[in-house]
Amino acid sequence: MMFIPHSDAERDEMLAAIGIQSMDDLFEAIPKRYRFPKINLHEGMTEIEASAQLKEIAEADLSVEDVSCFLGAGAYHHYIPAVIDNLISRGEFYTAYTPYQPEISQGTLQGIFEYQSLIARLTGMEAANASHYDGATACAEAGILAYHQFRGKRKKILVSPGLHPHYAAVMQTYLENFDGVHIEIPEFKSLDSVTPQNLADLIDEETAMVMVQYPDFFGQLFDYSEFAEIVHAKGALFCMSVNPIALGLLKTPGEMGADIVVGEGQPLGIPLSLGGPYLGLFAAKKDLIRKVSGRIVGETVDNRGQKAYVLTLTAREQHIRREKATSNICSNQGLNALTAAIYLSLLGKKGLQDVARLCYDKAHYAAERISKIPGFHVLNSTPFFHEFAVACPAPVSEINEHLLHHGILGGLDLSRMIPSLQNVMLIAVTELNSKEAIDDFCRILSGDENDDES
Amino acid sequence: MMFIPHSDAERDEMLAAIGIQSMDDLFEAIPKRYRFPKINLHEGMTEIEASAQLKEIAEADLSVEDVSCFLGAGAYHHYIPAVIDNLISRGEFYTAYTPYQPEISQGTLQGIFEYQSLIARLTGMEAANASHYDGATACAEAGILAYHQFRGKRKKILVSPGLHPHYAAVMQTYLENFDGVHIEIPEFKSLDSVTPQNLADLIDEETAMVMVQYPDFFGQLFDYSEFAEIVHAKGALFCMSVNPIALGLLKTPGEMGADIVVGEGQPLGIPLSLGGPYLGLFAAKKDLIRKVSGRIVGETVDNRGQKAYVLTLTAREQHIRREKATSNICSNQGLNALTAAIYLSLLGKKGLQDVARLCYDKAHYAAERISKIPGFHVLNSTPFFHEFAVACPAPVSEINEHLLHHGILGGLDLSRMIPSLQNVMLIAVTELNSKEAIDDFCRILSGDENDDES
Amino acid sequence: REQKTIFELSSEGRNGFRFPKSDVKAAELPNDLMRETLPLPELSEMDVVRHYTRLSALNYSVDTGFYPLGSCTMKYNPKICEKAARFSGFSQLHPLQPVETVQGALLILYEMQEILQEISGFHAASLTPAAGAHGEFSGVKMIAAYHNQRDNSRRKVMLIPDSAHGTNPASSVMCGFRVQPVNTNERGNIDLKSLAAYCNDELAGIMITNPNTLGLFDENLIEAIDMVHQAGGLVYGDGANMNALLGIAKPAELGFDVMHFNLHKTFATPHGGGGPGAGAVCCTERLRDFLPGPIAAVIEPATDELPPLYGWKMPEKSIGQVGSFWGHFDVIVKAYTYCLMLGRDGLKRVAEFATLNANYLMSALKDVYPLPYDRICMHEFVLDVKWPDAPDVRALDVAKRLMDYDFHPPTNYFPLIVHEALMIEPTETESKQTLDLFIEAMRSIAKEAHEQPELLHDAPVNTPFGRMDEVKAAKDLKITE
Amino acid sequence: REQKTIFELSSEGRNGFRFPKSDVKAAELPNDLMRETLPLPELSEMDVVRHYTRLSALNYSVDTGFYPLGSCTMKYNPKICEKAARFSGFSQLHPLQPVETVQGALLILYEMQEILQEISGFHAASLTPAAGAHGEFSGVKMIAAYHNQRDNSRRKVMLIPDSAHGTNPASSVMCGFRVQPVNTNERGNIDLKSLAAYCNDELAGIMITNPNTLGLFDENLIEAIDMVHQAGGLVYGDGANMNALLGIAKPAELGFDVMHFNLHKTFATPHGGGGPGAGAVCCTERLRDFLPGPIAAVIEPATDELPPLYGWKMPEKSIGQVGSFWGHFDVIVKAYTYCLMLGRDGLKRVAEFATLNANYLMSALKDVYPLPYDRICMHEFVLDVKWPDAPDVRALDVAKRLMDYDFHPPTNYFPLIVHEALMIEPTETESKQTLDLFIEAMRSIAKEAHEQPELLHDAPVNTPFGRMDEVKAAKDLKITE
Repeated sequence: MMFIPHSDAERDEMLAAIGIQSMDDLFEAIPKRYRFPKINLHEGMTEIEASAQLKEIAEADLSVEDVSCFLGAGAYHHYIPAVIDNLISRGEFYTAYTPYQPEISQGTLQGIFEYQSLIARLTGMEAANASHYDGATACAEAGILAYHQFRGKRKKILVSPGLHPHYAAVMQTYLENFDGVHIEIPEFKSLDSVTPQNLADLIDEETAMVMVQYPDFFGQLFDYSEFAEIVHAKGALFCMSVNPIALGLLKTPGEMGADIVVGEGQPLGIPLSLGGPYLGLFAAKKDLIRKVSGRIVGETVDNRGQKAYVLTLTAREQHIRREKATSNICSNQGLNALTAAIYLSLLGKKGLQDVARLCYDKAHYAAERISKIPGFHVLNSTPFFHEFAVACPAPVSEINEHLLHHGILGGLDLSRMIPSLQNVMLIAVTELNSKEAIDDFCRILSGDENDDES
Repeated sequence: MMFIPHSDAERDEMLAAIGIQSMDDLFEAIPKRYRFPKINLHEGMTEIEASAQLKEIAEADLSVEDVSCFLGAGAYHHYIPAVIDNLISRGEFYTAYTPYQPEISQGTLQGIFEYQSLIARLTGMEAANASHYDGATACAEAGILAYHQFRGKRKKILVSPGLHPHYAAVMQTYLENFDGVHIEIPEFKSLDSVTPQNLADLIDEETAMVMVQYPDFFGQLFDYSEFAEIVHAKGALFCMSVNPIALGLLKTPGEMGADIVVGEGQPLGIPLSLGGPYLGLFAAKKDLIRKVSGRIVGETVDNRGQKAYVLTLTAREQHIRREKATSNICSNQGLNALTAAIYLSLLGKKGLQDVARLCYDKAHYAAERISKIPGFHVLNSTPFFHEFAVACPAPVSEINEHLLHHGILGGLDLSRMIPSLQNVMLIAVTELNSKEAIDDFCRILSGDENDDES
Repeated sequence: REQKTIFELSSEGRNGFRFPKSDVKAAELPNDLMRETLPLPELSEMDVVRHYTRLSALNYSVDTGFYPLGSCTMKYNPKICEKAARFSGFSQLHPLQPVETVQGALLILYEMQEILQEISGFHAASLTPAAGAHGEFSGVKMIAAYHNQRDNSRRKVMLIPDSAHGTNPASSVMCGFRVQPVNTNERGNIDLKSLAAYCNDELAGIMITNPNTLGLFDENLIEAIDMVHQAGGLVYGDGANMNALLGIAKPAELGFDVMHFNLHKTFATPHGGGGPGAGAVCCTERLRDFLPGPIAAVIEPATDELPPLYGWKMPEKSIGQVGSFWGHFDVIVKAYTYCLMLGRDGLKRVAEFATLNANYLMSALKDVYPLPYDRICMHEFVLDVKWPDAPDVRALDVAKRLMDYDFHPPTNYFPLIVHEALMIEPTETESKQTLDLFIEAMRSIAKEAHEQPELLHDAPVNTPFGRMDEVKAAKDLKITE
Repeated sequence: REQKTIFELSSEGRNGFRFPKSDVKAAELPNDLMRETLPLPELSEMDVVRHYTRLSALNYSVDTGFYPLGSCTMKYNPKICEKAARFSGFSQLHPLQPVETVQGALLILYEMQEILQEISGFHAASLTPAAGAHGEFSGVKMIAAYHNQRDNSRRKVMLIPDSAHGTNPASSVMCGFRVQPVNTNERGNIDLKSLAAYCNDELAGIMITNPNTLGLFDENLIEAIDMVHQAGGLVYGDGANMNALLGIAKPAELGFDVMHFNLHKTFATPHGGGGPGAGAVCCTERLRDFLPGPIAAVIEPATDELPPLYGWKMPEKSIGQVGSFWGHFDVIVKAYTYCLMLGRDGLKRVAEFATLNANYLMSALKDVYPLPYDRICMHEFVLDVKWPDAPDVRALDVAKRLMDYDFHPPTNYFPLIVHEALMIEPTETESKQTLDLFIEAMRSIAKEAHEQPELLHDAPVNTPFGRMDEVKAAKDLKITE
């Protein structure tokens, strides 16, 4: 039997030891009319058959490895060093349980402790947790923290229209209508209007938290230092959602005065996988740490005097606090946090700077090239990272269809998320977009396909 | 620097500790005119660049995973369970050295001990070594053993024309002209003439060893029990080269009276890899074991009373015996032996029986189908395993070219190895050839390509 | 066994991964936006490989031993599932690719929804929740949305048996409910009298884990569900224990309205040292429009020539999106592969043998360990480590001592209604041989508890690390370096 | 730490891997040819995974620690090389496919031949040998073939310095030569007087390891080679120590006629717990026709439109085929990847830093350990563990004690001319930090040797297993279960 080791003889021996006659006797507690329903599924198959079938299914998909990819918008195509899969494929890591038994879980625990340290250093914050599900839920958890910080007395969460629309949507799923909480997102008017200045006016004494994205959904970069002061002057918490690769180069949220930093950790060595599982980054100022949901690993010593690590501050968690817990989070993204830690350790200081710089330079090269194509117009007017918005002379879906014929996965059709942005493409560029591929992309965009053979 | 961890500062510190000025000073012993020659190679590249380049090179090859494969002749396309790569990718196995330090090498040592046990059981022999390079060199090592067994007094090694021609060639490279040793291989006349009966007449008092293959190069199966008696009656050693998958079903060489069993272990979970590295199986009767070259692991105890394993009988080996050693073997195929052990453990009794039976049935189904195609004629008249020879109405190279257009890798053109066998194809069938693929193959062979779309 | 941290291993100027030189010109940087220092460690590739390889050796894992962890279903994670999920056509898909370019992936999502529906009897499913608790939050939120749209905003009370997982109350509160515990009776069932008291027009619903966390199929289940339905409430099913029910009973037929699955428990995807898991949510017809989304759907039906075109669909009154994208696709591929291989009969055998294993352990231990609820259990059972003649030995001691026998401890101190609980779930993938070794260890520990209790108090000693100073960890809080 | 064997874990009727049902009819079996029993173990997939995962934890490896193994070049094995070799277009190629379908693979073989030639200065290369010793056998056989075809069959003496690897004499004997040792002088060089005595018309050649196994570049090398050539002999180069010469000197320019490479030493492919390695053989013009084959060749030159067509070519007077097919392609892909990444300058740095590391260790240890040849070494050096004031401490004791400090012992008792030899080769991939820890351990052991020698005699104690009863293993010979 597949993945069940018992022989018939062993089964019978065990039934006898229990003192029952048959397997069916195990289920007497279940009312008869519900017992053993018909399950209308296919029969099982062997590994040989399943892997052939899955290979065929996978081949129906277009892998970004086989095209030139300009899609970003919250998920980025970066190179994943070979080291990573070699390490996270180790059974001791990926088949382990949550490290509730620290004596035999130091691998996971130290790995997560180091992850927390890396995220804190990267974001310039004092503390970080062991992860949330993804960028969006990390934003929502920040909102919940803010709610509790003010004991429910401040009901407004102000969200920049530069926050990924999905993240804003998830914050709404989590928080809207909960004890009167209200999420305010100024309507998107134009890219130029998505600025900290325009957000500042909306902060009031009701505001529990202000949430911005850095770089924002359109790739825009702003120095939020002054803005943070304004937020704090109103007594609210300031939360920034970040792209961790950008922080290889950019001023940290910590330096700018953020109270909470969240973000999507996928770019740190985690495969695109159609959108998940990813990695919710969560860092905060030290004085907020006891209000942060999710697991936290702390350093301690064992009874043999060895430095060691344990899950700590567990009194916050649902299995202790039950209805008084601030979150129901149980599993997190342990293995992906480990992945990010390996990625950051491997790249280190220089590697992360290098990849950030490559993304920056290549995105600017692409924008400059595109801005010269008649009919296309780069909308970003401030510095940007990874991506930028381009007004196109035709619906983006049509352009993308055309690009796909040439083996290019075009940028995001922004109208899918922001209906007012018709004919605007959000183009992402990483270290994996070669100059040649960018040039090809521009050539197809410009309608000059003479040399193309595809 | 790639894979060199030193910073400039560390380098300088180390030079100072040594008491020299520069890196060049390390090489003063080398005569100046030979020192630091110009090396005309490209510059290095990063992992990103190298992996892109290698991916492109690999895509220029036609993987057997993407075609229907009927090639065998010493290398077989079997399914490799996912478990295997997961385990042999563990750094503790594949980055370990030869287990000369048993205190910290029990993983490899027990793995090899179990491998030896599995091979002994599979072949029906009492003993097995830790592997040779491949099937061919294992044959040659058997010849060397036979030479030493008779202290060089018997000079003839009689080899069946049913032995893989490459194996015979390697035996010649190793042994021919060495102290007057002579390898006798009766000329190939027809498939029907490749029988133990026809070989028996050539055994004489000069014969040190008789070597047959089971199943033979053409897939033929014979019971060598009586033949073994004839060999022994002449005082010679009897060696059989086997396909380990076939032994899932077939009477063992041990039962038939073989003194030595060699063979190619590749079918036991080792990838085709254009022909290597493979795995030379080597088993023998117990009284020959001290003459067997290569490593051998034996059971013992450590000084804490634990059962443990060590390399044993090392006094035979070249690092001790130097010019008195019977072999220069140093590295062997440790990781591939481990692979074979994992494969055999995983499949176990039932799995190996099943795969052998599938290969047997499918090969016979294919032969039966092909025998009905006008112009094609199956030459095998005795039971066969894995493969069989088919007389074709045209040169095999032409037929294969045609098959390739339809995504089929045809069988071996036997004229490549046995010039007298013009227009004869050696066709191999494994568990991975589905009935549908066999039917397609026959359809193309028969020239009926109407439904084909390729 | 202490290992240096990556920061201690760091050496200035070292670089484990090099990027190619840029092939475009350098762009002007926004000077006032540049960070000054980047305090990341500097290691070689080998440093990194050694560090994590050595760290991994300090972990217990399914691949190295037996986890009798109640409520966690730590079964074997087949390697082919890992391999399949790494196919480039699965792992290298951008979430925002045009649906035409991800038809294989959408097929898997669609079929996985169908499989879960068929197993559970529900009519619809969403695969977007990232974890069990996330699915639970989604399901409870659906109940809230259901009552809200019916303008039943008075229904603010969520009933939760006192044996329930801690996530149940936490999820309820996150969705704006007031939590009302319901008692468990002496046979381990929901106390119907306790329940009856709350069956009024404030009742939003009840969250039931079945089999419950005592490992028992609730003998009052049908009646309890009926009472809640009668009172206008909905019934949430906590799917954590679904491993016991595969092919044995369909939750929807038992009366549940909405339930989550833990793919990383029931469908053998690995736990990853604490995630990522995946937590699908399934429901009946009346709740389907509230599912979180988007879900995979056929957007153009199959024709004679063409297969169906799959796409995304947002349920009409959806509670919304619950994550950045569409759920844990990589995990779902593994679960799908597992379901493909087991098929109809294989899935039923999972529940049968999980239950057989649990009852075998229970019957072999109940003469030496107090068993608070002595009847045939499902896939797990709970012992209560209270020996009158060894009063200073606690569940924790037995748990820690098991490590010295090379076993992972069972879940302990849960459920809360059994004070010295050891909650044991062997799963179907463990062999009789392993169970026998575990029984031997447990019986030997029971003997030690009476004869040499200090062995238990000092345990573990054969592990790389000993008991931890948890107080220091919380007091001297050091969570980063 | 003892682990049960797979036979002890076996349980009747268990099956770890299922095959699909046959889709063809059963063929008639040859009844008299069927085996009666198949005594293989019966395990589940999980049994197998756990068994081998647990076994692996008992191994030392490059991925877990430092191997200062003289003559073995245990450097780091980059992970990308493993990944590349697993590309389906490399790992899934049948050796007998038409050359048109394996042009990528042939390109790699062809370029690898060129790379080895460029590094070594030789004119031709064959990649067919399976291992270092196999390449050595091939090369010596080529010398035999060369003399034979010149009808110089009297040339039957192969000179081998007394410091040489044991494979050298063994290979020579396999090729029909008589072995004549040549002495090493007090500076660690070939004794030219000893050599001169054998430079006559029976001389077939000499096998030289350079740098030699003392880690020294032979100061008499050029003269020695010249003497052998003058006498009509050929010079074989043992490439085991090539890691010290990459970009530093080309063996062909130094006068060698034929040499093997160990790809698993010099080019970072893993040792696999004892193989598979790969042992290319390179030679000058006059020996090229004798190379084992086939070798990769351009069979149709490139045109303006088309790249070259690669194919196989058997050298004209080849010693023949040395293995079943064409060598260890999978290993060659890894070595090729490594060369691609290092390139010209990177390869030279390998030798530089390997040499730097060795001299750094030597200079830090020579005040506490006797150093028989005190001059700048190449990539390795040899200590002689003979302390007059600790006469009962042997090299073996120091070696075993190192394990307690979590280091793999150096090669010991080799070369034979240093009686209590510890042969230390750090390789370029180890950091100064690791070397410093090793120095600390070695110095601390030297102290223990004088003050508490029993610590050394009893060592190792911190390892999963202690010293073995090797006599019992050989006497009660049990090599299968």
